[in-house]
Amino acid sequence: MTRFLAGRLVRAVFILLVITVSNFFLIHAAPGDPAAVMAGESGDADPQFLEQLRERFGLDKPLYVQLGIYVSHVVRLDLGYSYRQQLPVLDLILERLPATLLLSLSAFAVSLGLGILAGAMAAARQGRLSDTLISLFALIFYATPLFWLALMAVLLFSIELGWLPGFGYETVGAGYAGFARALDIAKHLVLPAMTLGLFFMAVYVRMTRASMLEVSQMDFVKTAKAKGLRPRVIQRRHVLRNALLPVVTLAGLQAGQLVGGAVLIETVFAWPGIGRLMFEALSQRDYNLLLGVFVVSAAMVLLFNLITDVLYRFVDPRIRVAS
Amino acid sequence: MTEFWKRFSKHRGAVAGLVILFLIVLLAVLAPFLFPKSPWAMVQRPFLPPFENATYFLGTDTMGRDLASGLAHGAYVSLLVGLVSTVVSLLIGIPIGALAGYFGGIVDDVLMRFTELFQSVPSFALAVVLVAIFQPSITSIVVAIAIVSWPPVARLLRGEVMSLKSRDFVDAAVLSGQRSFTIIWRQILPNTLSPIIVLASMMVAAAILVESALSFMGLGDANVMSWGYIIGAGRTVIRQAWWVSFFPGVAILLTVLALNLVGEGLNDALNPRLSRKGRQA
Amino acid sequence: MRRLLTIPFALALTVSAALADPVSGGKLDLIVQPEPPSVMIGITTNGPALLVGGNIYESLLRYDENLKPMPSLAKSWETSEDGLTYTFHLQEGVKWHDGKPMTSADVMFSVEDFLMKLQPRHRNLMSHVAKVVAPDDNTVVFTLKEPFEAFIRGFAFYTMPIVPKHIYEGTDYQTNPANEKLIGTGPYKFAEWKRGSYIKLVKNEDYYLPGKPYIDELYYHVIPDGASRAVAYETGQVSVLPGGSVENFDIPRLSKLANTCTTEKGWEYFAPLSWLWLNNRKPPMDNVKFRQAVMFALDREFAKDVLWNGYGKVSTGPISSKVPFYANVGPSYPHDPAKAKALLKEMGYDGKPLKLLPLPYGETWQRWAEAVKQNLADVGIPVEIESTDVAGWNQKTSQWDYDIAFTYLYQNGDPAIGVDRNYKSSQIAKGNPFNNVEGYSNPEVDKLFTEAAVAFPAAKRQELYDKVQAKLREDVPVAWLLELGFPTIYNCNVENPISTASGLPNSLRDAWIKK
Amino acid sequence: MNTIGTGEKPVIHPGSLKRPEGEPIVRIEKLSIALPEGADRVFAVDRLSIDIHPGEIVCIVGESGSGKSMSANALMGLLPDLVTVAQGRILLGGENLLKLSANALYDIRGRRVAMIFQEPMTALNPLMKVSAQIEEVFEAHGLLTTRERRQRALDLLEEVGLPDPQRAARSYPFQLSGGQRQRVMIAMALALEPEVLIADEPTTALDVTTQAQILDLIRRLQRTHNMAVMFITHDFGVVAEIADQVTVMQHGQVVEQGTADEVLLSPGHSYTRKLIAAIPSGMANERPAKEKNATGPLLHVEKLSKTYFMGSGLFGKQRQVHAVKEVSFSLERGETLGIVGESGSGKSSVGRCLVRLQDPSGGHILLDGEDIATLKGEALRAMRRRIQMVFQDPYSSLNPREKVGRIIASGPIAFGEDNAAAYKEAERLLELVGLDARAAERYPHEFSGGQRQRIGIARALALKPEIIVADEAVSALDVSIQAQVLDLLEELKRTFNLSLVFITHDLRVAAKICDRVLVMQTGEAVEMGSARTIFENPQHTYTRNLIEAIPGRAKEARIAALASA
Repeated sequence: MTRFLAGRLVRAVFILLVITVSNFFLIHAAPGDPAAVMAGESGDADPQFLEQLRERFGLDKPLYVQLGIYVSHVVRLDLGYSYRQQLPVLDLILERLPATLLLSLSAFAVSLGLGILAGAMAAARQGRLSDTLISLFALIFYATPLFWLALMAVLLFSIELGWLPGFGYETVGAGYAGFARALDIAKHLVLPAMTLGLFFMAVYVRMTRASMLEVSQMDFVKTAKAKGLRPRVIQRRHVLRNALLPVVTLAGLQAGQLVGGAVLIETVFAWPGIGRLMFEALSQRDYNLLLGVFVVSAAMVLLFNLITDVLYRFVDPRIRVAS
Repeated sequence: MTEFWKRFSKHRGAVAGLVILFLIVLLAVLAPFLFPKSPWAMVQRPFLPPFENATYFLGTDTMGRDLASGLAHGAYVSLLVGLVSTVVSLLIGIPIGALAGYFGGIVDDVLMRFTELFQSVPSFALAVVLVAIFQPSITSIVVAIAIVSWPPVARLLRGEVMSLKSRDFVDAAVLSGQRSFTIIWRQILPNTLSPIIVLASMMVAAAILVESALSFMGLGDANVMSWGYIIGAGRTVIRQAWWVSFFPGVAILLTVLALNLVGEGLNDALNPRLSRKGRQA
Repeated sequence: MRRLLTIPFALALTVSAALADPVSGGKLDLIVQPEPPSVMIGITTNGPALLVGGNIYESLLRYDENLKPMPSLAKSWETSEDGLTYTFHLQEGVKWHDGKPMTSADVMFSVEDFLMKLQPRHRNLMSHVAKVVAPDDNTVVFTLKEPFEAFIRGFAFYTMPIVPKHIYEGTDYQTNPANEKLIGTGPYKFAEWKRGSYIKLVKNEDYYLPGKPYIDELYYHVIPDGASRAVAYETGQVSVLPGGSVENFDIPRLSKLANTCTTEKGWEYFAPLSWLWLNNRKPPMDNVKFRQAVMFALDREFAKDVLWNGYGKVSTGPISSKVPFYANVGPSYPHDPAKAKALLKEMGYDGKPLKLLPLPYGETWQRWAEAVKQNLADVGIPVEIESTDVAGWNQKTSQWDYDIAFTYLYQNGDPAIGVDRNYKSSQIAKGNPFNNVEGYSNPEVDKLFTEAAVAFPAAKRQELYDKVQAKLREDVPVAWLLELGFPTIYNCNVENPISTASGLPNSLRDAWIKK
Repeated sequence: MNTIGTGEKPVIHPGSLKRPEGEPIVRIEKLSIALPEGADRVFAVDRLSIDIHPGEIVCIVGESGSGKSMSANALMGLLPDLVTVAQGRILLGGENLLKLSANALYDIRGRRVAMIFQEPMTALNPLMKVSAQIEEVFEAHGLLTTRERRQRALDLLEEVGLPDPQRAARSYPFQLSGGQRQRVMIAMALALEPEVLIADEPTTALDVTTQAQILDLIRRLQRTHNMAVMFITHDFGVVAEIADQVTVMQHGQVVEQGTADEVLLSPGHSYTRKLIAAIPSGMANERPAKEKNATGPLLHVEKLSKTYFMGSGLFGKQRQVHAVKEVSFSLERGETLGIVGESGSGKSSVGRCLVRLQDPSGGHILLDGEDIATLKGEALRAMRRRIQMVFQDPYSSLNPREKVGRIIASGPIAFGEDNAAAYKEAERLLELVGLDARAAERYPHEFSGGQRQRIGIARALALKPEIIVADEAVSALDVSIQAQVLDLLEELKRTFNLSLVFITHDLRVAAKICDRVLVMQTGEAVEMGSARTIFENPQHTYTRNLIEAIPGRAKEARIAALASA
């Protein structure tokens, strides 16, 4: 296990480094620079002002020097300063990271949990009405644009019914603490996590269902039947556990999409996470911040991959014992 | 082929999907004849609700543009974006996956690390950045979608090729003196066709969704009328004029649904044994 | 005529404020959009920064809706007969938020050192100043090189915010930690900034005006999505929507909600004016007939009514009607496609497609670009919209890489401060999207603007500005669109939210919440 | 397809009617099982009647598609979806199983009727420990406490002869060998001492020596527990080894029923006779030794080694597996050399090294004196046409997307032959291997397994090779087809003066067609000699074990004697 984790770590570091360098060039290929954006926003600028800004940001140096400086900082875990906000990038990201982690982890948990549950239910009732309904809803959620669903959810649950807050991370200025605050955040979390989760849930429902139907054709299921086990036990103990393996693999592969989807959801629900930070940094050409967000979100994807890998090893003894 | 149709038509959803898809394609193709005026033309008062005016039966948008016309012309663009970006990502993903799967070893290692790189960056975020950097246009959108969606193709291909490579008929081809390129091209790729077709149909659907999401973020091409654009433009007035984003939303939903249903049908018809692989893996 | 009309409004404002007795207490939730990089308005002067920072920092003067100066940190002031000497007497007992007293030394430091280093606009203003002295702790005297009538309108909270000398002197202003823990003299103190969520200000208990401010806490919420901002107001989570914080299409609906007040006031000092940059360097935009044809082709009434919901006003020329020295002289350009076509035919326009760069500031601007595209297409000018983001827009306009581009700029209280920069040939310089970006060059206009700026007294200036306005309207260097209206939408329980020509940003000093 | 070609009546021997006293524990009466619409016939099983008495092993024999497994599944109540019982009764101790409720069936399964399957690799849940899977049987029927269940599982594992029951109990299935897994399956089946055990081809997937052990075990347990056993198999050797009663099935119908001796020694139905005749006798015929070529042997293999490196990658620990260890042999022109061994003996690795689908790790392969072990690139490609291969699996060895003509012609085309000529040659070859020339225009899936194997042979011949390596070329075929394909190979070999390397696990097959035999065990050549010497006078213990393990040898000898008489 240690060897496995160490291997993963080295690989992750390598991937992160390559991402850093390639994105560095990508971002610098964009038209406009942070100085121009800041000058533009000030509503007034002269060449002296722009020069001051560029010099301060180190943008007057040749690109390869900038890259060298950046990479040498990154390997020391220093993501640099945000040009615009004049704060260390790491601080800015860490301030936003819990929100994003909370959102994407709960969406991940919701989608995986409910997806597997509904998928298993559908598979167990194959061909019956409940199966058809579950499959149909899964297909519809799968085909619905995320942001559209988000808008509709706000319209319905927040505006029409007033059940849940439609935006934000917590009630500002309410002065909640401890459990009350947790409850408040949880309420705010419901809509974004559900909307983000529904799409992926649809994916997992379909996957679980298909996988379970496939597994139930396998020999060992017949063995279980021959033992005289009841269908419920067979489904749970033999079919489901084996059917989960491909679902977990898929979940790992979709981590990238999940974190990406968070950008969209964060925008609609005003969720103060790194997805929004990225979008803002992008439009402000805040190179350091944008790169930082990229590195951190890539790290998050790798983290999700790792979680699913560990999960996989936990479920599948063939891999666990063999190493 | 008849066998194929028999199996395909057993999947009732797939047949329904095919019909819907056919109608949408028809709409896209006939758009210039059904709605000869530019979809951008301001033809009526803004916010004309649907079903009030026979000519503009779906109503008008914020600026009095005919929604039905926009929908028809948008069908063409949305389908085109979906199709072209899928083709492009197949063109990237297939060679990479095939080479990695066939040659294995260091080639596989290098290509798969490369693929992993793209999968480690949140895909939608990467698409947003790419479009923003190369400035929003149909081309940049298509390229961005292709760039973020080829890794699953490569992974699928690699897996398929790896399993096909261990099949005896590939060994037989080696023994009969065929060269690697011929073997990949003649023996292996034709056998990966079914899963590729299935994946492609779902990728077109996914691409349409990504395009609409990009438009939602304000990163659409401002010169073409696509469904994503109409929703993006209509979302600010969703409270006053629900229909502006409702109809294109339904159009996307139906198209994506249809494509997925067709994909499932194809899956059942083309590879009854291989079926039930990950959809987007 | 204009002045006569506006006086009763000013009276009404004061009267309504006086009618009910202000009460203290309560919390006010507003929107700030987009989230500013910083609210230290001595360094960052974009709109959102001002909205928040204007409550923390003050300048010497405030301006009423006719841009008449009112006391702020200066309780009184005198101007010499020759228009060369301005003497300001500071309020007494003003304390910085850290408890240190505010004196003329702070004003001197801000004017001569801090702002000179950081603010191009301030550098421009100070180019008219020969010297500044502080004879005592409570007096500051500016001496000008030559008369500059606009000078008295250059003391707004954001053009000349007074910053604490004891904190900034001898440090790197840009990286001073106080930029995060702001110390001003304003009615509200900085309390907390949760990035991505909100900025919180609290009442300055030691404010030099007894009893003021009235409200205990201000929350400026960051909500990136326009629709969500509208929802926030509807659900009562915020009670003030500053101008521009919701999409225009939402305004009619929101303003009809119960207990909702709407006002267009508070933008008189900024006087935002929108126009299309027409790149005068390139054909066919180098042809005055083409530019006139564009003016005739544009349906600006439609834009005002449909895209801006009737708010704002169709612009007649280079100077906004809210700004002093405005005059409606010279040719006017109603929507007349036939005339536009005729002009195009006359000049022999070849139908070459042009690129249109929209302003990447949200849906309204995008829609407007589409409408303009349609307007131009109707008279036979094919246009392709070039999408871009803020950085790309800045890059393209400031590098003159465009055919037609949208913009809007503040006029900052005086043509000599916020108008002539866009037309004088001396202002043609790459790298700045706010100067003479269109590349218009006319010695006659140059001369008129230069003279008008330093002419004395005001009547003399008016004469010169009349001439230059007529000339520009004939030449159409840019295609003026609308004087933009950014209505503020607020819960009617909030009393007196707007008390100056700069509205909410300057400041919520006099606002209070009805119990 | 639904009728038996001959229209011959089934043969019911008296032994099947005259049975031990007492009621049968299982009585199947006129059972018909209907296939879903669109299948190749209406009934999978057509009016099957069988009695099984306690303490009796009843074998149901048949080739693939005979309906034998379906009968077993029906008894267990585990018919696949869409397959239904059309008529008949299945009585267990007098109670009709087909009329029972689902709940009653759960009670019966595992407790009164237990089952073991063909594929021990897939019949156990890969994610559960062995012990838990056995304990589950008790749990399913609500018996014993958790502790007792664990103890019983251990006892059972010991009873079925697992060497280290403690360890086996803690293991996951993938940690056990095939034979061990089948023992676990048997332990599981025996857990509740059922009255009836259904064994569905339980030894087919096992090596011959393991098979002998498992057959022994089943027999022993059956006796000690006095169980009734329904044993499904395709292998008459196994039948001879284990059966008391035999039922032969073809296309869902019973063609012959009787005691083992009756059916084996005096088969009455032509189909049975054909099946028995098709079994390779296991007696090697004396063949004249091939004359040595003056220029030396055609192929000379010297100290051939193959080592695999497992678990590579950047961080994994590398593990070496020596699949082939310094094996040497030679092959004369026109000779057939058998390489015989169980799974893991390295026989297939030798074959793949010979045709250079794998690179040998050491040693030399001299083809007409030229070392082809290290050839690369174009030289290797040029050599390929001299050694061709026939593969085991007729389903995976033909590209499903290519027409048969193209499959055969693509070799010559790759070597530069003109397309038209290559296709023409392909048609000729198809006729040569006993297919219609028009087969060239069809796709592989339109052919049966035996026909596909013929296509594979035609493909190998297309390049006019000197040597053909046949890797388990008949193992996947039914026994009657097997014989035909072996005959074809023999004939072609003579026609083209080919040399054949025949790799097989089946000693009887080797005996039938090989001149000389090389016996391999765990990568090493343990014995080599003429086929006859090896069979009649094996020197190495392992060879002896192999030969002794051949099921039904004793009886076969008698059958063979009777057949030749």
